[in-house]
Amino acid sequence: MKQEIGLLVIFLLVFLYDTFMPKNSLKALPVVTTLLMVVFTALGFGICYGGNTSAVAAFGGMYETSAVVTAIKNILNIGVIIVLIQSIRWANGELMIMRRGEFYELLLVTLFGMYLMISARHFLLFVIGLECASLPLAAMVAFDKNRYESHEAAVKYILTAVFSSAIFMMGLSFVYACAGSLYFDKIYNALYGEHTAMLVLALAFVISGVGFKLSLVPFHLWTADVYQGAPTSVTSYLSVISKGATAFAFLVILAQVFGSIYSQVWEWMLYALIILTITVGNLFAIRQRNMKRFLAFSSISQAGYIMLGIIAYNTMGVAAMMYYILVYIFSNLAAFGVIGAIENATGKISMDDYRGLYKTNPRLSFAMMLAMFSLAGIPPFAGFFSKFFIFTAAVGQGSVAIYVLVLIALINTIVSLYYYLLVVKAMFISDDECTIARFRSAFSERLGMWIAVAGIIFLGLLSPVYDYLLDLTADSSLLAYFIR
Amino acid sequence: MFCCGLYGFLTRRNMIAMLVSLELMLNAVDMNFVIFNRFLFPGAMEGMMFTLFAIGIAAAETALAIAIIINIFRSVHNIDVRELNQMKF
Amino acid sequence: MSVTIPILILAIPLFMFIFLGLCGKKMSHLLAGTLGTLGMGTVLVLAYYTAFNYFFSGQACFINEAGERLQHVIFNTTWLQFTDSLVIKLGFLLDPISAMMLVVITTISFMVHLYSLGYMRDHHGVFEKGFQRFYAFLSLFSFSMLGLVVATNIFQMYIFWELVGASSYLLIGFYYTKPSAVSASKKAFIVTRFADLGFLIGILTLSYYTGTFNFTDLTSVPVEGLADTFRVDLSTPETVLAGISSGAAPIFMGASVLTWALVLIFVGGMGKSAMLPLHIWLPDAMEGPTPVSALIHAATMVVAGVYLVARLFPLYLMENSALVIVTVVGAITAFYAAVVACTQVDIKRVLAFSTISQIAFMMVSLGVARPEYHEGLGYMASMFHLFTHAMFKALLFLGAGALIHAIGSNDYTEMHGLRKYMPITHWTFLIGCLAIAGIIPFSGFFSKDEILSAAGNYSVWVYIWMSLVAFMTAFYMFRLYYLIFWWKEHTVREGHHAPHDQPWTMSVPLIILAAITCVAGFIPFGNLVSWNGEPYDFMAHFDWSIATVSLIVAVAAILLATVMYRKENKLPAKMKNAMPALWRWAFHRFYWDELYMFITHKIIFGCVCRPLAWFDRHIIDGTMDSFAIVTNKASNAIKPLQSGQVQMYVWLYLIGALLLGGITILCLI
Amino acid sequence: MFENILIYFVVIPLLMLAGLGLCRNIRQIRAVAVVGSLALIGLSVWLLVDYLALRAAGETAPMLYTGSWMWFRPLNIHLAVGVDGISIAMLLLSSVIVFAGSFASWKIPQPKEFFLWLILLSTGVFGFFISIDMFTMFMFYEVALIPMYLLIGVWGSGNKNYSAMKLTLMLMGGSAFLMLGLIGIYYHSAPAGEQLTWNLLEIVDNASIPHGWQSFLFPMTFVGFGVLGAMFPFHTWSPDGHASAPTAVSMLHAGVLMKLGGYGCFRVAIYTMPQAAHELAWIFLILTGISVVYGAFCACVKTDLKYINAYSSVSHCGLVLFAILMLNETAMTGAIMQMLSHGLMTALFFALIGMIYGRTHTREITQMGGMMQIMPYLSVCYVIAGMASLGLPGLSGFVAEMTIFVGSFQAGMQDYLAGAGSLRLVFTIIACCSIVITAVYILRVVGKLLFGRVYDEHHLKLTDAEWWERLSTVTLIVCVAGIGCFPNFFNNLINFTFTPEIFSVLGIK
Repeated sequence: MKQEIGLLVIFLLVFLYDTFMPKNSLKALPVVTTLLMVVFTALGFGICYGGNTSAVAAFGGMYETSAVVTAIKNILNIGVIIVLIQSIRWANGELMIMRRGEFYELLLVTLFGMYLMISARHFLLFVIGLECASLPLAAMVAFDKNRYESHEAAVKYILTAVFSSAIFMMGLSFVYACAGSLYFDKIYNALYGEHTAMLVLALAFVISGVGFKLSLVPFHLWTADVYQGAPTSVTSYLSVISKGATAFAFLVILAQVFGSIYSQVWEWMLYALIILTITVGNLFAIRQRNMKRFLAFSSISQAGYIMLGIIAYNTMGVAAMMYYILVYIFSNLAAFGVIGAIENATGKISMDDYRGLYKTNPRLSFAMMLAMFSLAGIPPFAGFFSKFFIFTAAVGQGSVAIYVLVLIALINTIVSLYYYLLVVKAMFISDDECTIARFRSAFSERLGMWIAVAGIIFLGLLSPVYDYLLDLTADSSLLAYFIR
Repeated sequence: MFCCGLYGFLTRRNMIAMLVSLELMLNAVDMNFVIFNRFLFPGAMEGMMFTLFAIGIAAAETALAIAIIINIFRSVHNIDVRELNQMKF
Repeated sequence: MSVTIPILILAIPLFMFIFLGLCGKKMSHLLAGTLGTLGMGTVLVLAYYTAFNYFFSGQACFINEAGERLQHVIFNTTWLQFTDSLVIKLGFLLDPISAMMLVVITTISFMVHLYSLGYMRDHHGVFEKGFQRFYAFLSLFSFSMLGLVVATNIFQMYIFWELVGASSYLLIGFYYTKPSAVSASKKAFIVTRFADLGFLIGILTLSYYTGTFNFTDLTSVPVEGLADTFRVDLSTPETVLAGISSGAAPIFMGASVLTWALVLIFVGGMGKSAMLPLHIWLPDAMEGPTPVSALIHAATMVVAGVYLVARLFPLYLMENSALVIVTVVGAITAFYAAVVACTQVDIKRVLAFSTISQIAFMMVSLGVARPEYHEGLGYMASMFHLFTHAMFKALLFLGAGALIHAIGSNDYTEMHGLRKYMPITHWTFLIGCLAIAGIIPFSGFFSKDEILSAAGNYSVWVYIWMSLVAFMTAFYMFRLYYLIFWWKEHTVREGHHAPHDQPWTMSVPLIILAAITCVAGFIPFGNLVSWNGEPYDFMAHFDWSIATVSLIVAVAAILLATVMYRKENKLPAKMKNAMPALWRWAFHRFYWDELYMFITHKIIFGCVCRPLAWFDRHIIDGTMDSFAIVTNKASNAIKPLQSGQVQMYVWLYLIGALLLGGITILCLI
Repeated sequence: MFENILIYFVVIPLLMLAGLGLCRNIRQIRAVAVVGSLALIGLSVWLLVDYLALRAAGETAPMLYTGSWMWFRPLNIHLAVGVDGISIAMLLLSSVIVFAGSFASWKIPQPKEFFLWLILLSTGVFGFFISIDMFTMFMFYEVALIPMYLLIGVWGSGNKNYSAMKLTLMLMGGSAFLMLGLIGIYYHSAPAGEQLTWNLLEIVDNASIPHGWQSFLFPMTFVGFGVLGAMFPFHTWSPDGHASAPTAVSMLHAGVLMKLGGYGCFRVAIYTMPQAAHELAWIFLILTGISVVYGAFCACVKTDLKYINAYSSVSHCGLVLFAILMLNETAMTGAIMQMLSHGLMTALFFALIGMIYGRTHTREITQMGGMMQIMPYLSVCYVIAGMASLGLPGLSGFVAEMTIFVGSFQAGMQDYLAGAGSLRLVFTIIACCSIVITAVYILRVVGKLLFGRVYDEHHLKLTDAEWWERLSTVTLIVCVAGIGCFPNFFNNLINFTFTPEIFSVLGIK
């Protein structure tokens, strides 16, 4: 509960600051928020290492937190910090003067929603969290008032979001009909071993509802447009934080609610979804020229890889998934950092503009290349390790079908490598003159990039991170659900 | 009722109309909960509780959607959903 | 016997090669040449000493009480160890034939070194470009050849076999700016390489069964034919040997494995010794400088095949069919080469073909050698002929070199009637011709006569056939002789342009070799060399009837040649028109080269390589590329899904969800 | 950790990278490259000497200098190192070629980035050869692959984008199979209930991979490495890649990287899954046997020097895999020797081709001729390389090929006599035929390129090799001749008496 409260406190502080501080000091708002988040995250780590890792429940069992949950929340916090740092310059742009405060408040609200999603143990709380996490995002997507794409993206987002939440709640109602309760553990016990058509349909709806936020194929179609239309900072936030949070929440639901019908029912649903997601995401990513759209599709296929950690359905899988999320946050944010920096400086976001970038802006292109390699899973960068671990975890599930699945995923990594290399090629190899002049990006942007790049380089080589995550999952309450 | 909403949502070109049919769908969900609660599990009030919150959420969603639609109307003077296809492929 | 001398015999030429090869450019031509010659001279002395020591010192390690000459391994160091039993060693084996070959090689090589000092420069005494390189290569060749003959095991022989091939490649292609020379060297190398493939597989088979490479182990097998076939006990070399000697080896495609091994090894020999059908490289090899032809392509390297068969003779004795093949191949080649030699105009080619046919003589005599006939006279005869032939053929080649050097052309039509201008060359050349024609008392007479008598013992048909070849030999040699030195006078032969005899460096070798040719016949060769080391007096087997017959044959041939070619006349033209087809075929060497050209270029290159390359580029590579293409196509195909229409999205969303549920339901129910 | 000498094979390149970062001008960069590669050579030679001393002192462990440091505890991933004669041979090879390569790229544009990638690549190579933990092995393997893309893409020539992309993707495709194979091995690396491991030696000792799994995992692993070993039909990256790559990269790639494939096949696939190797060998024997003659035949008709050499590499590396699959001690020794020999001589080839190309600006043998008169030094080197490649005694090619042929012929005959089919015998003989075809294409090139008349008058103005080029070629030639003249030294270095017990399954040992 500590973290939620802390987050609310920050939210209030930001709100008050934004409301009552004189106009001239508002420029400091982004920095202030960032600092607050940093302090808060530090405290969060304090909780993690504070020894108090036992599960804590509240709201009569509707809410539960544990060491793992705290850890994932901290991971999200780190991501948020980087996003905030990167967005400082954008937030201080003249367009944003009026709405700067709202941006941060909405952002914090969504984060709060994600917290709830993650640690909800009752569907009511879960739904509230879900909506908290998705509705404000619609507003954030629409933030660029004078960009048409922004509006279009917002409309597409809000309509699909509401639709999916409707489907989701429909599924919930079926679940309710089958199980007679909305408490996770009660449902778990109620569903033990039964699979009626209604339940399966309910499950399909639920999965689709969450899959929408995770942008699993075929629930992904909003992703590309929204990512492209939204302001870059929002896009990066959308692509890493909400994805990460939802992935974990997804795991929690599947394990703690439907865990009892893993092998009969949802293993195969997930199997199909993973193959679809990875493949389709890659196939679309090949043909993108707009960098944000490109990353949208790459993030879709990444989501597919993340799902491997869930289908593995063992502690190693959870750890690998969390690790993957962490690494993915860093890699993707590095990429978005570069894109944002270039966009802020020149307003160019097409891959064709990146040709020969190395000649004009070697550092940026270097950071970009590291990000691409990390996303593609090239050693010695973190992405390699996360991919390797998640594959290992998946294979650990043992069935031959999983071997096939992993092989398909591996073959897809070749495709993904291809389009990541296309970016590298554009920046390093193509000889024609670069349209982007040499420029010096703002300190905040550089700071964000440095952090991200450092993460890319060191996360993999430093084993303790992964060890720690695996220890957490090993003694977490999730363990109970994995014994089949 | 849910299907009516579904149908409306998928066929109407006017966004407001789409919103209305979304409302239909959400309300169908609420009805579901209430009914299941009343007839299948009369003991507890969980379904009812859920419905209350769901109504609230639905309201919030509608408000937000309306706001955005107004925004887009401002910029393009048109709320035909089929026109919104600048970004594709 | 001490180890130092044998090591020096091998080391000096090798050192010369490296030394001249690396710093030849730095030093003057003459110095390099002299150094090379001196080095070879030293080797010559050492080799003579060794051979003398072996034959006449009578040490226990060389000859036992019974007077049998023994094989003595002077040193033998491991070079490469495959398995416990299969080890390549580099060593120095001394036995009658290797000692004899040492003498031959060093003699000829020294002569050639000396001769080249004069030959490799023009009339104004300016040395040819790459003179040092030439001597370096000569040293390399001498080294490899010596290593070959003293090989203690068959793999060492193979190693040096390859090395002589390479050095011959380098020497044939010495004038590397001349396309013909380049292609000739390429041809020589590839043809012999092809033969070596057979040799290699033969070695592999043989060594697999016998479990050893060593000649001493291989040839100390009791001599029985391979009767029946059963599995060999592969546990130890001894059992394997026992198995083989008792006729154990599975039949493979109708012939026993031993036969296969021996025939394959013989194929290697055919390649080097230019037996039909692998002879085509030798005539072209004449593109090299003439001393090289004398050394490599007349005296030493080309007889390596004969040497190889002689080396493994006891094994061949175990397998009659292999020997028969040797005989047949030899006989055919001898006849073929003799026929062709009658028609060539290029004097070096005539000599080349005569070399082929003479080597074929040696092969035949090996093939017909059996212990039961005159205690294996044929073996001794072929070694003897090898010796004498080396001498007089080197003599002929060096003489031809002198002529070419004087005239500047290989074509006898340029020469005619040179006897007055170049007396030394004339006389030495005549001696050579008499020797090869087999006129008593020149060395050729004795050796050839023994070959014929051995053949006669074996089968009368072989005897007749070979006598016919002998007849033609005498004929074409004297045809050549007359066409060069008599026939008609050339008009423009005055002043300092007139061809004249060569400097002493060239004359001396001619004279020495001529002297050897005159006396070599009287060496009691049988006492020195025999197939099983037991000395015997071959005069005991000397068959005067055969001798007289062959003598008559030779004289008849010479007379015929005299009639036809001594003075300019119409007879040759008449002969030519009498049988035009035969003449044309013979002149074009029965179109072997064209056949090979067809096989290599049309079939191998045209029908194998190009299609394969195409297949690789288009099929294999195409498949790999097609993966990428398919991926791109797929990405285009699913493009419409992302239509930008919200309602479309929602449709797909709904369908997806329903399908997900529906399919699962179907699967479960 | 740093008390283990092997670590320095990775540390030195990393230091070189750091030093490179500080470099200001090309002179310093060259200094870093030369000093570093010299240090590597010194290190490997020292290792060689020390290793032989230890063996002489009676060390019989399969691997020496073993060290193992926990990296990822949950997965029991270690940074485990250790070498035997084979890896030492490979380390020697790599260091020599890195040395020669850095001289061959003396005047490269953008030297800083170039050497950055080159050294990163060599880091991967060295790391691969010293590590005995499958995970680290695989990691270094991929580290070695990726720089290739940029090296070819940026400094390459011709159709470089295509080639670079193709090369990278195909090799990555191989490593995709490989990764699955390795993970599969990991999950069967220990008997049920015991701690799973990535450490090759432990896996070999446990020998617990079920038979069924072996026959699934062996092809995965073998193909995975085989792609890098240019095994037919996965070899097509090699001609294009080599043709487009800059000189030093071709040298390193053909000289060292392709050896990673053979080494991996041997060390991982055969070591851990001998039974499957024994049963499935025939499939890959056919493939590799094909690639031996196939590559040679293709090389006969190509006119681009680099293509010719690339195809000859296909043929020679095919011979390596072929010999490994013979599962016969002699043949395997030959395979390792062939790796050394091919590595050196093909590096020499590519160096020379690069130097000639740098002068004539064409690689078409139809547009060159009489180089012997123009640049005698390079031409002589080329002849030597050619002779080594067609297996002239006294140069490295001969000993390697002969060892392979003797070994595989033994294996084949044993099969044949035991009535176990004559496949191995037949393919041995087919492979033997390659020596003739090799002679054909080598002499064809030598004849067309070096001998004969000068094709183009402008070529007459060209100069012979500079000192750094001479240095780089001489180094390689000396090594080639060294192996060729004293093969037994290497034969003793690579001996299988110390291989793990599991090899008794194959009748080896």
